[in-house]
Amino acid sequence: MAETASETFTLVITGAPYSSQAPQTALGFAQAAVTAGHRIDRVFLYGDGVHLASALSAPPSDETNWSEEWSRFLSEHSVPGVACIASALRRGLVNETEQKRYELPAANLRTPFEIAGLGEWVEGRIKSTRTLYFHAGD
Amino acid sequence: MAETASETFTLVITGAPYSSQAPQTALGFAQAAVTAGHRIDRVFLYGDGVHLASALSAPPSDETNWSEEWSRFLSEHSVPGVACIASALRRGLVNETEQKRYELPAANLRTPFEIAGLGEWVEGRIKSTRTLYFHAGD
Amino acid sequence: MATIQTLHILNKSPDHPRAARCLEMVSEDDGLLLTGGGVLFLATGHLSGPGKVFALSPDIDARGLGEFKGSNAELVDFARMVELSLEANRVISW
Amino acid sequence: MATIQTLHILNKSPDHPRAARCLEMVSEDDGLLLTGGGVLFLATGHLSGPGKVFALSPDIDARGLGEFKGSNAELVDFARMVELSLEANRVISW
Amino acid sequence: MSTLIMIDQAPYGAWTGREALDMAFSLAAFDQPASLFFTGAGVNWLRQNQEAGGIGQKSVEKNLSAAPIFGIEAILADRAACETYGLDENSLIEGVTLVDADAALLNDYDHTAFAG
Amino acid sequence: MSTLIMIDQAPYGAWTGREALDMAFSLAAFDQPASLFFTGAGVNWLRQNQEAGGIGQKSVEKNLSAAPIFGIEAILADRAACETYGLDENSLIEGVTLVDADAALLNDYDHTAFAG
Repeated sequence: MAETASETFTLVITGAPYSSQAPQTALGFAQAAVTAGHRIDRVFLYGDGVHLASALSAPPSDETNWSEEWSRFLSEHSVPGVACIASALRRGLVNETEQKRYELPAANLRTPFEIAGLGEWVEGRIKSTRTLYFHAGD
Repeated sequence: MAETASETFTLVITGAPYSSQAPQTALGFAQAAVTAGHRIDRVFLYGDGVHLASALSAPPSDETNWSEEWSRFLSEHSVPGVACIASALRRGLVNETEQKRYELPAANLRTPFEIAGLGEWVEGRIKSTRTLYFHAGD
Repeated sequence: MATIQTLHILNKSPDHPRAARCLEMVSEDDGLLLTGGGVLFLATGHLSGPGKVFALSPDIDARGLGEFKGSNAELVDFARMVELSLEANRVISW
Repeated sequence: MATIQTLHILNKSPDHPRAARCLEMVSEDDGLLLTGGGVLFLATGHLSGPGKVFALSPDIDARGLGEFKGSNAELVDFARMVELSLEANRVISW
Repeated sequence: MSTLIMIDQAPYGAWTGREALDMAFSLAAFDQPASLFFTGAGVNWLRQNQEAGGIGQKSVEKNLSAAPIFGIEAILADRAACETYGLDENSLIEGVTLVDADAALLNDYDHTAFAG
Repeated sequence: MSTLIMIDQAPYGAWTGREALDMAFSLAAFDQPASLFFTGAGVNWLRQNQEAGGIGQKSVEKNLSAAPIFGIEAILADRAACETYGLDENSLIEGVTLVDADAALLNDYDHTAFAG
C-alpha cells in the first residue's frame, strides 16, 4: 500500500551517535517518510540508542551534531521522542524528575526527548503501520 | 619479571558499562595488580569507555554501579582516571570547564575523573611497564 | 510489481556473524536491502542467494563503491526505502 | 618457566571475526588468555593452534562452563592474569 | 500480532541479550504473544549452572526459567548453534525447543526484532 | 617503542576506525613511531573515491593521504582481506603496502593496539 499515503511509523534506534551510524540512517528514513506524507508516531531510543537524547554532546564544529538534528526534527514535526527508562538510567541519561528521584547532581536529557517505559514501544508496535529498527552496524 | 614487585600499569578502557564487560574486567585486573604490590599509573577512558565517567548513571539497586566502583578505586589508590576529551565531548561527557566553554546546560563528569587529551595515553604507554586495553567483547 | 514478503534490512559488513545469519533466512519472495556496512557485499560479490537485492545509495557513495553500482543490486534512496518498507508485508532489521 | 613472547588476550566469542584473526596470529612461543566471551572457545573446542592457553576463571563460571575446566586451558584468576601480563614480553588485547 | 525476539550475542559480555529479554517480557505484560529465539553465540544464554556473581552480574538463568510464567510462548534455540557450542538436553535449561534457523521459522511470526 | 595500530572494522558504520587514526596521529605527534594495519572489513578505509557527504560524515581519505606528512611510518593492509573486498592497486589510495597477517608482522612492533 505504498501508493496510499499517510501510513504511520514507529522508529526504534538502538545504536549511539559517534559510535554507530544508526541515528543518521534513521533520520534519513524519517525525513523521507515525512516528505512522502507519512507520519512518524514516535521514535523510541533503546539500549545504547538513548545516548542520542544527550543534551551535553559537543562534537567538533565541522561534524554534524546528531542529537541536535534529531531534536529539531522531532520538534518541527511534533514527533514524540522517548528514551527507554531502564536503558537511560543505567547509561546516565536523566531528566529532572529522575535527577530528583535518584538524587543525582544534574539532568542531561535534551528537549523534546522524554523518558518512559517499554510500554511506549509495545504501543507503537501495535498502532503504527510499520515499526523499523536502526541498530549499530559494524 | 613478575617476581620483582612494583611494576606499573596504564589501563585503557574502551567499552562502556551496561553495554560491555570491559569496565568490570579492568577493575578485577586493577584490584589484583594493586594487591600484588604494583601501581596503576593511570586509567585512560577512550571511545565508548568514557561513559564510565558519568556521574548520572543510576542502575537498579540490585546491580553493581560500575562508575561508582571505579571512582572509589581511583580515589582509594590515588590513581588518575582520565577520559579522552575528543571521545568525551562527542558523547556528552563534560566537566564544568567544558560546560562553560561549549555553553552546555550541565556537567556530568564523576569525581575524581578528569578530561584530557590522547597525550595522557601516549605518556602512560611510555612510562608504564605494561599498557593493557579492555575493549568491548561481543 | 510483485509484493515482497519480508524485507530484510542488513547493515552489517560481510565479516559480521549476523550477516551470514540474515542471508540464510532470505527466501525467494523476499527483498534484501543493504545499508551501512552491508553495502560492502557489493564488493565481495557474495550475494548469489534468492530474493531481490537493493542497496542504499548514500552508503555506497560514502564507501567509494560507485564502480559496483548496478552490478547485482538495485540502487535506492531513502524515499524508495520508505516505499519498500511499506510494500513488504514485513520488515526485519538485522 | 618458559617466557611467553606475546600474551594474546581474547575477549571475543568464537562467532566474532576478530577471534579468528587473533588465533591466526598466535605463534608457538605465545600465550592465549581467554576472557569474557572468549572462554566460549572451551565449549566449541576449536583451540588446536599453537601456544599455551589460559582462561579466566570467573568468566568461565558466569557462563556455566565448569564442565570444560581443565580440558584444554589452564585456569587463571585476576592475580595470575596480572603475573602473566608481566611475564610476557608483550601483551595484545584483541 | 506475534513477535519473535532474536538473541545472537553471548551472555555477560554484552547487554543486548538482557535488553532483548526485557522486550519479550514487556510484550507479554501487555498480552502480546512473544517468543524468544536464541542463535549463534546467543545459545549460551541457555546453559545450565551460570554463576555470574564472580563478575558482578546477576545470572539470567532464573529469568529465563520464569519465562513461561511471565507469558512468553516459547523459548526456541537454533539446533546447529547448540551443537557448535556443545549444548544438548543435559546442559540446556528446561523448556527449550530446538528448531532450524530458516525462512520458515520467520513466517510463523508477524514481527521479528533484535534488541541491538 | 614502535606501535602498530590495528583497524578491522569497516568505515562510517562504526567510530573505532576514526579513533584508531587519532591514536596513530597522536603517537606521531609525540615522536613515537607508529604504523597502521588494516585488516578484515577495515581494509575498506583504504578505498579511493569515498564521498561521505550524503551520510553527513567527513571522508577519511584525506586524513589517510596525509598520514606520511603527520609522521605515520607505514600504512599496511592485509593482502587477503583486500582480495576479499575487491581492492587492488587501482582502487587503493596511494601509499599502502600489502602484507600478510601473521605472527611475523606483530614481531616487528613493540606494541599493538586496537581503538576498541
